[in-house]
Amino acid sequence: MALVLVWAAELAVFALVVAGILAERPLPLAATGLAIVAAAVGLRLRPGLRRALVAAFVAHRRAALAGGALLALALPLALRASPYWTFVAALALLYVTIGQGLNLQIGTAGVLNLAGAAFAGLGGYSVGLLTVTAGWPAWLAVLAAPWVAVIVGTLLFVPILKTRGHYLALVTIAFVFIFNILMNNFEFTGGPQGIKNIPTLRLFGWPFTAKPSLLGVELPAHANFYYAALVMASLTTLVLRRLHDSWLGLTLNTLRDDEIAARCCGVSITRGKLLAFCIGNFFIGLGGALYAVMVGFVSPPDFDFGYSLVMLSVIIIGGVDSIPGVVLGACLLLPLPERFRFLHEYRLLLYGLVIVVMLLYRPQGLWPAAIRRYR
Amino acid sequence: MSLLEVKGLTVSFGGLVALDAVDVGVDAGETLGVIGPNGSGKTTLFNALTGLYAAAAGEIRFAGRELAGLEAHAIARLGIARTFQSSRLCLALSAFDNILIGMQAGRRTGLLDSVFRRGKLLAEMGEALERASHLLALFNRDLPARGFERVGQLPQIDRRRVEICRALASRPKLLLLDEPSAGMNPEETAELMRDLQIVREEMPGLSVIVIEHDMFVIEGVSRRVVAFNYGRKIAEGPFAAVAAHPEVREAYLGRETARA
Amino acid sequence: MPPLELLLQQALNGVMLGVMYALIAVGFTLFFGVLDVIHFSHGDIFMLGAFAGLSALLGLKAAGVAGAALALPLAFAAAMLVTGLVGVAAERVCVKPLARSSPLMTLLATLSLGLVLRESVLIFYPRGADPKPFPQLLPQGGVEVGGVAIRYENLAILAIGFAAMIAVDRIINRTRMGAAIRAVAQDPEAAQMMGVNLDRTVDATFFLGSALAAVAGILSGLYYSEIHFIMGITGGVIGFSAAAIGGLGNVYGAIVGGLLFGVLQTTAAALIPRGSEFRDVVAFAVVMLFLVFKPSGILGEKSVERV
Amino acid sequence: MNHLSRRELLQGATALGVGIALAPAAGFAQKKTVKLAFIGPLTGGTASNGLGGRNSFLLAVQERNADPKSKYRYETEVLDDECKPTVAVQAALKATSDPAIVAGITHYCSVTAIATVDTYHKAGMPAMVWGAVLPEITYSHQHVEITRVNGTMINQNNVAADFAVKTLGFKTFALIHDTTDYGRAHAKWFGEFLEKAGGKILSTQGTAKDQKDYTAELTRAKGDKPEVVWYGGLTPDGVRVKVQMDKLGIRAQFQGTSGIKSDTFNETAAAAAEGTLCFVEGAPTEKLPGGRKFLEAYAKGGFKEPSEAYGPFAYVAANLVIDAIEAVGPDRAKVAQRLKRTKNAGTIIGPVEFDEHGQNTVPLISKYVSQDGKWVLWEDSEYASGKRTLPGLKFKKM
Repeated sequence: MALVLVWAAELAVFALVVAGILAERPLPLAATGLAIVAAAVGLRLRPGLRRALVAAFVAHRRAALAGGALLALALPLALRASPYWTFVAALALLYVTIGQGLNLQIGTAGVLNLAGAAFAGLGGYSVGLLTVTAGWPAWLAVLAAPWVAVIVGTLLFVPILKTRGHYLALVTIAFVFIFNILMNNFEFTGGPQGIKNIPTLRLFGWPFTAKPSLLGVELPAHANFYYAALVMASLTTLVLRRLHDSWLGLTLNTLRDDEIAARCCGVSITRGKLLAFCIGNFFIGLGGALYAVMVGFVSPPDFDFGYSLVMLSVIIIGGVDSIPGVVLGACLLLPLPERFRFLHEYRLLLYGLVIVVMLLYRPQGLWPAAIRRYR
Repeated sequence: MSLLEVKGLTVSFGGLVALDAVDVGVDAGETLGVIGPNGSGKTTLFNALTGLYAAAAGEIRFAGRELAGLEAHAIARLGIARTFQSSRLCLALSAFDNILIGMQAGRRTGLLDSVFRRGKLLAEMGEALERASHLLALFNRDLPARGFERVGQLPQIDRRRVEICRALASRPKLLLLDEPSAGMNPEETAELMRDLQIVREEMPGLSVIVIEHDMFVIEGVSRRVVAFNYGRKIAEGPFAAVAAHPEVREAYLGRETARA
Repeated sequence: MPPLELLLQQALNGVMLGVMYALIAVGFTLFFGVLDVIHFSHGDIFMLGAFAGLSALLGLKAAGVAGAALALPLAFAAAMLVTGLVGVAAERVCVKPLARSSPLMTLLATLSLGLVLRESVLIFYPRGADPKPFPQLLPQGGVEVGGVAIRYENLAILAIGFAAMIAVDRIINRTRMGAAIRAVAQDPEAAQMMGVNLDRTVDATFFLGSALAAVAGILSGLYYSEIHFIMGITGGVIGFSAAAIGGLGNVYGAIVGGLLFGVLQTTAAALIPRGSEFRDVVAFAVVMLFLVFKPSGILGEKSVERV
Repeated sequence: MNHLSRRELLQGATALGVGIALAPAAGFAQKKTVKLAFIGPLTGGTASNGLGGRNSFLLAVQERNADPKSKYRYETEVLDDECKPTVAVQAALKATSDPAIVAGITHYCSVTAIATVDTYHKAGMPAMVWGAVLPEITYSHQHVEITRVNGTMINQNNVAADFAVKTLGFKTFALIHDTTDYGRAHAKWFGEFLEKAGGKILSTQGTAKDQKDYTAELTRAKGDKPEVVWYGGLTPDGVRVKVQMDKLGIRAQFQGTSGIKSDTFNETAAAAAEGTLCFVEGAPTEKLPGGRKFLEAYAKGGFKEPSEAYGPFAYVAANLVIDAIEAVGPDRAKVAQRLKRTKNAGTIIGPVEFDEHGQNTVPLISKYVSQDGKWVLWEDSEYASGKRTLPGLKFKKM
């Protein structure tokens, strides 16, 4: 019974998401919107149902995960008519990877890194330079690029360690600006035009620009990247969840909340922050690297300070230090502004308002961090 | 044999001398009480011992090792654990997490184990959780059941217990308690003294230095007492003798009159 | 090496920039003092001040008040009132409710608020996307002293800017409200016990800091004869940098930091090959180095963490 | 509200809903609907140009829908590219993945136009660039889908350099440009043609886009005593350069690129704008047979924002695309083929003809001078007739 409830709930969410994405005419769009509001209100008014749902999900965690995985795999089928939405879905998954990396730094370790865009840019630009300039195959470049983010990040680590709080925020903001200006003004990075014609990924000879077919249905070419990003996001989330529910997560949380207490418990602040910073930058750089092969080109405005803010809002809206929160945050914050593209110039205004309202009324995020239980 | 030997320890901030050539020693298994008015350098002594402040002069030998130049976390790993005057727990984390952090220095699994050999990690964490439960149960039988609650939701006295458990979790040789009774009412203070008694019985080899304002507590837990004023040690010896020392009386009476 | 008069000219250019940065930075530092937060929409409040000033001037012109001697003070007053109130509103809505939670929250909330302010001007101000001409009300013309062009306008802007700084100094050091601000900055709880009304003091601080941003906004309009809705982005980042170089919480530090940043930018553009392209790289790199070697700023107190 | 029964409310809402759903369908049931996309910057620093282009595009569509002879009813999809490549790629994907959209009138910023070339090519959707001037947008490939109505910066700078050196007799130049690809490429081409024409470049300085303060760069340039300060960039920055030049007492001639040819430049720079030179591809809107009509129609359209320099190009692009659809039907591949073969098409910007790269080859470049707060064609200006003297020439004589 509970199992049916779990899968029914997942299916309902999936149906609402797909309908919300694909509804173009006003009437279906309004109907979907109403259904989403009705579902939210229903859950709010019926705490019994809410509790039953939560209990069912807790009891059938594996089944719920399997169902979710299946639906995630099926999403491109539902979106097959729209390469655009397949692209947006892939982008949201990239932000899951990036968000998990950044969350380890900001959420878990309290290292306020506002240079997320720059580290993603280091990954992306490295792929561009390694493939276009040095002639490496794309997959090798994607694997190597995150290490560039890690190495450059380590160089930046001295100021990171020496400053904290608001000063740290400033150091990282300054770094994004510096990165952007340098990329824009150097010759070898292609200047403002960036690096074009980055070769696409190939898997066993299968080019990611070819249209794949699933169950006999032809999908848009971006479905390749959707699946690649899905694999990457799942692996990243798994790794980060395991790290979070281990000595590392505990140590980082402690040094985030009270450095002095942590030091007196034998925690090396330098080591902890360095680990968080490097692991985080690895995944941020990885996200940037896949972005480069997905879009086929990188340029300075792709990695400006505004994107650092998008990454930050993914974490905070999802729930600081919350692994599932990052997934939820990325899957909401990336597609939503796209959905509201018809608002034209009012879009950014609304985006800002939504974030402010969210922070005031749900500062703990949509899916707050849970207590570590080491299970 | 003495576990800790401090000789001529001097700590200064800018021109201000907070500790002036202080000598202190503690034997294995001994409890030493530290008294003195506010600002007399008691907490500074703890901060210097734990490596939070650097000494301007003097030496600190602990278990035969010189501590000068070591970082706080390295000193902690040698076996000095402490509590703080105003609680320094991570209120957003669970009580268990707050205790487990005391054990992380002795962990046997690494980063790769956390990701790839999950079974090994979880087994170790299970043991650690059990030990944390055991420590909590020493003080309050009902506490282990609340171990997965955020520590901020526990009452004041239980928080202090969690903090002591955190210090004990690292299996230290020397425990530094900084005013454990601060902010407590007489009943809680009595409970606390019972708690300290339990610690003594549970770990007979452990050396303890306790800073206290409450003379009743000091008299109850420590046989030997040192008194500080203006960064200098002004008296040392059994509680009664120190309490009767004229300089100590002046320091405290002066304070009492000022308060009244 | 360029000739001396060009260097002097660059220094003057830098000081002009620096005065405006300093006025913004003082706001950052005041807010940090009382609430320990960085109010990131402050840059956009600076922009709002410029637009409020422009609207006031246009309104006065339409009402027949054309003389600079009357119109300018009125415009300053109006713009300071507007930004002061918006600043207080921002504090009440976005800053204080979140001040107790992690700095992340205020960071994102105020950055988003800045976005809202910016986009609102873009959309709701008539033809907000365009740069707007700002009336030239200060005496034009000038003199050349040894090859350095000094305009009367520059002198007037410097005078107004420094007058505003001196006024802030007076308010903080000589008035009851200033005493309350200082008390809250040092220890909010102790200040409250001594009878300081915390909420009112915080409001007053935000009013004061935001009003200063309006002064900077109008001065920027007068100096460049033009304002644009995106001017708050760089204004904010540089203002914050200046406050941080000077030491957050220290008003004089913010002023020194602002002037330093301005001079740094112009001299970098003047002395380094391809300097104009990399001048912000140089400026920000210096900020980073500063924070590494002097983590609490030039005039910031070295904070010993209490254990 | 109390006296309204719940039933009445419900009825009202239903009627409203049905009305909204049916209204478009009922009125135009007889014509097939074809969708066109417009993509440009609607937010951010270059929004004024994007909004002007959008309005001109909408004007073209409105006119065609009002024309009883047209075979189709045209719907529009307006997308914002924020002048950012990522956003542009997303917008392009959104347009190309909607099968109802047959063609696009795309991009004002060069960085977004170059980023999306492959997207349109892969999707096989014809995209006509209406404002971006980077040569590579058309010259880096031979895709049938990509065409451009506006000229590239190559022709513009050739004319600009020759005019400044050979006609006006200026010899020494200080170059300032923004570090976007627009400014950088302009500086590169202008510099090349300048040296060919015999001019001398004293210094070249790159500045950040949206930079506020140019006193440092201008002071540096002043030290070299140039006869001309040339700026490659867009209006907001161009205004600042010119105004600050005056304030620093630099009396050299100010010359800009097509990026400053906007009404906003004259309005914002006010008196400082007088005597500024700039160069634009195509003929002046007012001067062409259709130009006056366009401006009149635009004024009647009741748009909030002015059409700006590139509005006519967006208008022409929309018309060319619609003409092609009328001729071959709403099929992307056929429309693309047809568009690329466009020859000698009469438009309000003059005859349009695409080369094998899809580039409009009619290299008509107009020279403008700012006179009494308006951009006046050089040939019609009092500066050409000798009534007034360019500020730079006055300065040169001193």
